[in-house]
Amino acid sequence: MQPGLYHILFISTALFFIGVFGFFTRKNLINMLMSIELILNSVNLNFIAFNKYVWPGKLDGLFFTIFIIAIAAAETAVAIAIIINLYRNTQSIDVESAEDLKY
Amino acid sequence: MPNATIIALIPLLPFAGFVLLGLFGRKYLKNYSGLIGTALLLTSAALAFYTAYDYFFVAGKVNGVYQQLNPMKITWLAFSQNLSIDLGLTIDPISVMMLVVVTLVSLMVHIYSLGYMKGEERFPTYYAYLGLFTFSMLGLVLSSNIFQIYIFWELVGVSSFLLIGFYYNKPSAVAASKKAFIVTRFADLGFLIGILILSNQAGTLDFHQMIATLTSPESNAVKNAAASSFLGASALTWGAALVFMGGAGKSAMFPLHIWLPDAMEGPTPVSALIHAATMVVAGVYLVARMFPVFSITVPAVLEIIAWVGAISAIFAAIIAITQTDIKRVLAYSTMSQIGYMMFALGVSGYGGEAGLGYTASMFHLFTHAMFKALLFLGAGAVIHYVHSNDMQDMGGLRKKMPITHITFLFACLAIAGVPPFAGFFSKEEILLAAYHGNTAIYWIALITSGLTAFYMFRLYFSIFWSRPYGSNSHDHSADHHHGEGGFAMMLPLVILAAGAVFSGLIPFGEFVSSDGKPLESHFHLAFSVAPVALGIAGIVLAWVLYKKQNTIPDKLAASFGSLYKSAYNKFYIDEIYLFVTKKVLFNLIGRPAAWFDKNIVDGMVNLTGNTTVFISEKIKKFQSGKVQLYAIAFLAGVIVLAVLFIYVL
Amino acid sequence: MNLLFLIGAPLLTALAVLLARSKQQVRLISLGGAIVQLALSFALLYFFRQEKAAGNASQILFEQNHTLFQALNINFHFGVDGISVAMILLTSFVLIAGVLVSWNVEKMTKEFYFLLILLALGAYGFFISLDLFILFFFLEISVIPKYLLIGIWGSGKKEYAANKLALMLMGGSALILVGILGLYFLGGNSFDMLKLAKTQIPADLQQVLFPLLFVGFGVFTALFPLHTWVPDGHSSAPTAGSMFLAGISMKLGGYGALRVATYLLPEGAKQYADIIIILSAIAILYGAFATMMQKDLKYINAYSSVSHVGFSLLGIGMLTQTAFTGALMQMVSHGVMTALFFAVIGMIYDRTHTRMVADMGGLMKVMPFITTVFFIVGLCSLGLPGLSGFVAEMTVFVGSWENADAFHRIATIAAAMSIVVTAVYILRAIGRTAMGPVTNESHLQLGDANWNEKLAAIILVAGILAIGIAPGWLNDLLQPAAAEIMNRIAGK
Amino acid sequence: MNGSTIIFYLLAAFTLAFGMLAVTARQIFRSAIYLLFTLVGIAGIYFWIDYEFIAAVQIVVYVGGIVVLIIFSVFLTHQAGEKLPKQLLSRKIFGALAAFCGFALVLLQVFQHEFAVVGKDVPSPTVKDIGSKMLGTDHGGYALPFEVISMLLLAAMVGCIVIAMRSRPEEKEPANSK
Amino acid sequence: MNEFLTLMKTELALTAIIFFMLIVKISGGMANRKLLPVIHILLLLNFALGFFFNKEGNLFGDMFYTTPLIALQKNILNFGVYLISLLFCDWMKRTPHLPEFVTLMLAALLGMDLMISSANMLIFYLSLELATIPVAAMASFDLDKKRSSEGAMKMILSSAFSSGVLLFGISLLYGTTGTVNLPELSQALNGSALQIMAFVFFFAAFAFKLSVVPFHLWTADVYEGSPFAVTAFLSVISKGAVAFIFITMLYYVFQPMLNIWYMMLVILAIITMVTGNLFALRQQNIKRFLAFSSIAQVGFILVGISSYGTMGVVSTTFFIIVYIFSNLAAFGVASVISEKTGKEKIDDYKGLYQTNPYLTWVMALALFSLAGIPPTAGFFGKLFLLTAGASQADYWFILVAALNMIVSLYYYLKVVRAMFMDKNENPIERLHTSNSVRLGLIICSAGIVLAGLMSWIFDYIKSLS
Repeated sequence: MQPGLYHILFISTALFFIGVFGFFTRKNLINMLMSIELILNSVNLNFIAFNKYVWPGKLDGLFFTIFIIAIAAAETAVAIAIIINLYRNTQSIDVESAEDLKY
Repeated sequence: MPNATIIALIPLLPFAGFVLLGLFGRKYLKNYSGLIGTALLLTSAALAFYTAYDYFFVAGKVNGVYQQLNPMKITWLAFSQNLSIDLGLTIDPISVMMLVVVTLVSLMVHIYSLGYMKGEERFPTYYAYLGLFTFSMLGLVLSSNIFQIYIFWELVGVSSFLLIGFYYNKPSAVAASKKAFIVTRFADLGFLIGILILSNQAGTLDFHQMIATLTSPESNAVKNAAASSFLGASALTWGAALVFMGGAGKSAMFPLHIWLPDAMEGPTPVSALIHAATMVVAGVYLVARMFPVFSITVPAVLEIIAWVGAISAIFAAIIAITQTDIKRVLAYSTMSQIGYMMFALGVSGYGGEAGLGYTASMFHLFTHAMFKALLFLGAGAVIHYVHSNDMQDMGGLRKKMPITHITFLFACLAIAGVPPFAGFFSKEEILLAAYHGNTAIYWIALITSGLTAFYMFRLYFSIFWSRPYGSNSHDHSADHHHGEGGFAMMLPLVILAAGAVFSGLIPFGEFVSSDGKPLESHFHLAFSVAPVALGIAGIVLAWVLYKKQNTIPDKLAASFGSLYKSAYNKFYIDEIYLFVTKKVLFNLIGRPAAWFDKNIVDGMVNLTGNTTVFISEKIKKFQSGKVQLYAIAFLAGVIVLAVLFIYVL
Repeated sequence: MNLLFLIGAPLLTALAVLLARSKQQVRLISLGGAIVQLALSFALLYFFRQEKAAGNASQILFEQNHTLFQALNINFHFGVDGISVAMILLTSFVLIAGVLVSWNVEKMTKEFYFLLILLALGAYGFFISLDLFILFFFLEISVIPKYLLIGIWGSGKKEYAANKLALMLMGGSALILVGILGLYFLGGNSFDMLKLAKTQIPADLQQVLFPLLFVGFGVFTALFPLHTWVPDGHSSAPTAGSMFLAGISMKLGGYGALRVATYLLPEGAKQYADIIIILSAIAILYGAFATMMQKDLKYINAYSSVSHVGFSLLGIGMLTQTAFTGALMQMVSHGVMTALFFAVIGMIYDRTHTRMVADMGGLMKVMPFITTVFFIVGLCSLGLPGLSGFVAEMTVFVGSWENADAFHRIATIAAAMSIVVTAVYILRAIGRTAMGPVTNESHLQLGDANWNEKLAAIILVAGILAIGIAPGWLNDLLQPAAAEIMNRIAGK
Repeated sequence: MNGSTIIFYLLAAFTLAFGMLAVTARQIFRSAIYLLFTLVGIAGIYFWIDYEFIAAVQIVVYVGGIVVLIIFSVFLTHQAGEKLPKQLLSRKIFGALAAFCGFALVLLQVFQHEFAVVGKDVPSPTVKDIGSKMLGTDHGGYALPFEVISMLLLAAMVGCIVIAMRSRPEEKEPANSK
Repeated sequence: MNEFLTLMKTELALTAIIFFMLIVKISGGMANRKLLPVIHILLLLNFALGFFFNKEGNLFGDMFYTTPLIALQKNILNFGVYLISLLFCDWMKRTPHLPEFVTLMLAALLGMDLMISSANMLIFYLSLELATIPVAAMASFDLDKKRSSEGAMKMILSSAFSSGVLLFGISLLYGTTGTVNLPELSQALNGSALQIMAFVFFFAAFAFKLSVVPFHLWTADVYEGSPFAVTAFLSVISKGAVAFIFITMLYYVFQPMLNIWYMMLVILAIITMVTGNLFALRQQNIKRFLAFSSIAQVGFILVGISSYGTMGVVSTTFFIIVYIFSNLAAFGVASVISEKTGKEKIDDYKGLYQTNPYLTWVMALALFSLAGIPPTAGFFGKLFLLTAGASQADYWFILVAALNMIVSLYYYLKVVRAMFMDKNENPIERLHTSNSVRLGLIICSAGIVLAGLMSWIFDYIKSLS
């Protein structure tokens, strides 16, 4: 069978939940950021696949992807800045080192 | 038509006294308060006498029948078109008679108290209360509306409460006043419900119309009277019985009598006024006021009235024999005498000869007021002298207090039914009525009359004879600087003694009868033999036993054993009441109610609060501070919502 | 008469109090304001009667309508009928007495008077509102002042009591709110009571809304078993606070239960009348018995309030015109009476520093004026003729008796039994405190009432007597309004 | 099964496998490298469906930018070579469970849905198309998003500068450096 | 006047201020003390500008859409930011990066303005991120406080996760409808199962931003960790903006799914109110307390939104105004105290009335308003929300909401009690407040007292929608 939309959707969904799983289980903040990247990439894949296979006439999906990539960069940058600052304060980038605020 | 203003002034003058003395007495009128009160009452009494004269001899009789007149009526509170509480004045034979009795006795007490209560710190207050009581009693007597009578009924109750508790720093007086109020209040509850039933049946609260409706065979209420509505009795029967319950409470009928002996804690003149002559006969008056209804529509209730009266009469007489507190003896005797009046009404029929009991009852009410007030005032003089209520502390006082002695003797003779004193005539009529009405009651009455003579003379001998005064260590000879009492105290004794002696000669049936038509009283000589003989026998027995100090009474008492003991303890009725109030009301209802409120109702509210806090504490773990768990919750929320809305809803 | 004066006067007084410099100024301004309000309410009575005498037959007088939220159809719609006039009179009486009684409050005087006057403001507004939203607004306005009054100036378990009171009242208003919103949508997007009174709301919806409204207002007026804020709240509050709580706040509930719930939802009222009767009969007896066991004077009066206010609810549940009148009379009567009761208790407490019955005795010797007033109010409470309580209770009884079936009769008799129990606890309380020998020697040193206390007591006693001796004027005020409500229930 | 299909499956397996490794590797540096591979794999898929422009952006921005950023930060936080501490087993199980439930649900829904697949013969957008659309202000133009993202990047930059370039904390707060 | 200039006036003005700030920074900076008044004036001007040239129109080929109502909503946010700049100027004076802070704050505001005006999923998404990422940076502005960094970290990670979910939802929507243009999207929705799921994903992101339970968990931690100004900004401005666009999305875009989102709102509103209240009950830290209370408030907003119709829009908008006044007043007072004494616990507030009566009254007013007690505006706000909600005739739902007001009253009263009634040996000393803070508090108090009674505000909103 010729791989098509559903195959790609499978990949993207799987990637999405791999990212989610990573986000849930990694202890390292930077690792969690990576998981976020996976999630965003899966979304990108979705958009591109839909654009390609279902709505090829317009470029909406494509542009969405481009902008998501840009935002991912900005988000990651800020997140890393915050994490580094946190690291300066706690000397750790373990997510469990930042659990003072609770209940 | 008698002048409404004059009649209205009769109760209003004492009321003015109450307001005046109540507001300003303590500060400004301290020394004059007695005189002011007395003067007002004197005016009031004069007006009452004038009214009586006017009614009986000038204006009251139309075509040989005494009319019921309503010279004034003010709508006080209108519930609906027909149903309203009106304040009105009713003038008919019994109300006029009562006017005279009340103002007369009250006047006597006012005068007497000038001496008796002299030096009392709360002298103005005392007179204010007297004024309030007199006002209420007169208002009660004049009522034209059943709710009006209830209003004054309650006012009488409260003034009685105030006067019994006049010596408020004596715990026993406080307790007695509370008891009097609460017991009569309980009876009034019945009265109130009775009023509601009757007014509902009659569609009016006005006595005149109510009686007219409830006695007219056409009215629905009467037609339904045969049909039972509740516990086998008709609504009307229940209503009438409950109204009587109110009367029984005020008139200290068995078993609602328990407050009366205790009420003797009040100043003695008060006892004379309220607990002998006026207030306690309110129940009798109430029954008499509604007599047509009882007699024509609900004879079953009348039967109850007769039996309650008879039982009270003999019951009280038996207890009276054993009491040593002179005021208590008098109290029980009052109860016994009111029992007489009550059963006289109970055995009476309506109209004509059959209405003899009615007339007799009113007659006895009249004469009894005289001699019983006299007895109390006399007793008051004695107490004033010896500073004690107990017979043990008295004896041999005839020399020290001659006027008191003589008047007291007259009164005793009158109550014992010795001719030609007042009591003889009225009692004779009652016995005659009972004889015709109900034989069993007649025999009870006869025995009671013997007992009455016995205990009254036991009292008399114990106080005035028995032993020379001063032979007992209890006597306080040193205190007797004030002698027998001043003119103020002696004058009423004399006046009342005159009443006790002569009032029996009034042809009462001429004026007061069940249907307004004059009733001729027949004197049956043969018939009076038995009661008079029994009376004499009682006196002689008392003479034997108590003239001289001896041990026979104690021995007798011992031989009667438990009977004596239970009579001495008033047949433990008080204890039963105590049990009901303390154990049942307080412990079985009040305490659980308070507990329930504190623990269950309040508890529910607190539980709600505590549960909220508890849950809040339990779920705090969700806010774990772990950002990954937050994300899991997030995803779980998404999944649950998605599943919910795709598959479930 | 312009009804806005009734809101304006307390508002201005409250603001003036805030601006006052010294405690004495605060007191004088408050007193002045209270006098003005009293005068206004008398003027209202006068004009109302005159208008009625002139033959103005409309149900609501002095109506005025100012748009507030046009979008939601919310208006400052004011107007009074006899009930409102009576309640306004009551409020002004209690206010002036409250101001006088609190003369010696030293702690945060300004705030105290401010809150007190705010309470009155809420009450006035509530009683003249014809718009349910505004009515609710004024009802709610008084919750927080009550909370603060109890919490700051109270005694005993004040924080617990204040919380309980605020939360339970809030719960009540939550129910009311839902009911009002229901009415709003069913009545064609209108909060206007007059308009709603002309709308036919389907019976099944009335059945849903009525309990919400009635129970909601019932919380305010101590409907069994939602009365539990009453004892704690009343007994912890400062004197004037208790006076207001029992004297006016509870009346807000009664007024609402009748004027809003019953009047606007007659079918619902019929549906639930039996339950109301049962609950109120329980409240009457149960309150009375619970009172019997209390040892603290304030608790005694608080529980007895539960019992007395039960008569109001009973009257409402009986659904007859006379019973309605009686219920309303009971509200007015109880308002004056209980305010006086609390005032007296406050006076005693100020002197003896105890409210425990057992710690007192023979006070009559020490403070004759106060105990005399205590007597009067006690007698009023147990329904002595000539005092207001009697008139109200009797009217309720007579009205109740118009229902001819056994259920109503038994309920009435059960309620009537409370008059005996009332006598028991009132006489016990009076007997123990005022009568008997002086048990505590130090009490002999105490003085009688001050001028302000005397004045307060006299004003309230005058109120009691005015109703008790000549109830006709009150009856004339209330009866036509009750008739109007009855007409709607009867479907005329 | 033709070549393109095989390539696709290879790409898919490559991407998913490295994705899995990226989120499970015990060493953070390796993890970053695996992420890199995954991203490259995705770029490959873009190539495979003829979206070269996106593929290029993917490589440039992700591989060249973000992953480098991440690796920098790994070095900055001195964690490169160390093994990461183990996560709690329960967390792993729950995380896996939640993720799997979500995965199953989404997959089920996606596969149940009939997308109106048009086919592959539509020409892929050219860079010229993209460029002209990107700055177009009329209907279908993306000028505004372009402005917005520039603003966003500016803000992010300012934020990063402030946060990351703060003055030495050591002399101020020795308490926190435990 | 050029349409571009008038329709986007707020956005342009904000951009101008942002650039002005950057220029100030780059050119060597100004002392905070001097800069702050300038900022105040600029923001006030911006606010004033919001009143003019309001009309309906599209820009950028349907990507940007505005109406007078939207302009008003933007201006409400402008006003809120102005108030924040007043109320928290003590902290701002202290911060070493004032121009940057203002830049970030205004960038976020710009994002919100664009978000409200967006007519396209892409622009919506971008502006949402623009409204979020700078705030995360701002949350970390207490640079050497660990809590601040921790909060910022939680915020950025959570929001990244949530935008991942959001994007996944959007991608599916795009896949099923082929468009990201909102009006077209609305036309193309057909309610298939996949669309419902996509909608849930999409909805979750909103719920996250609005702190709807169970998507709220980040809220309290971030609020507690962040500087007061940021907490206030998050809790008031961002929430308001999201609520506005949320309404637009639900009412106009997802209108075909009315039944679904109505039920969803009902369920979530109840859970949110209950949970928010239960958590707020036991909080000691004032910020955290206000965080949970604001979660409960969101529950009420959802009640209002659940009524599909004008009432929903109007009452929510009105409530946001009231909420800005009330919540900012509360945060303002708390911040004054925290700034001067470092105390943030409710227990520390005991006896506050003895020393600081005015602050106490402002705080009490704010809390009463939040609790919905008359005569404060909160009463009206809340009541209108419930009125709106009741229009669907689900009375039990309204009843649950109304009963929740009791619980919330309980904990608001807890603070009131601490301030007014509890005794304290050493209460917070008498505090001096600067003029700007005072002005801010006065504006807030006046707003709290008057906003409800000035009915024209409400009628005006109604006339716009």
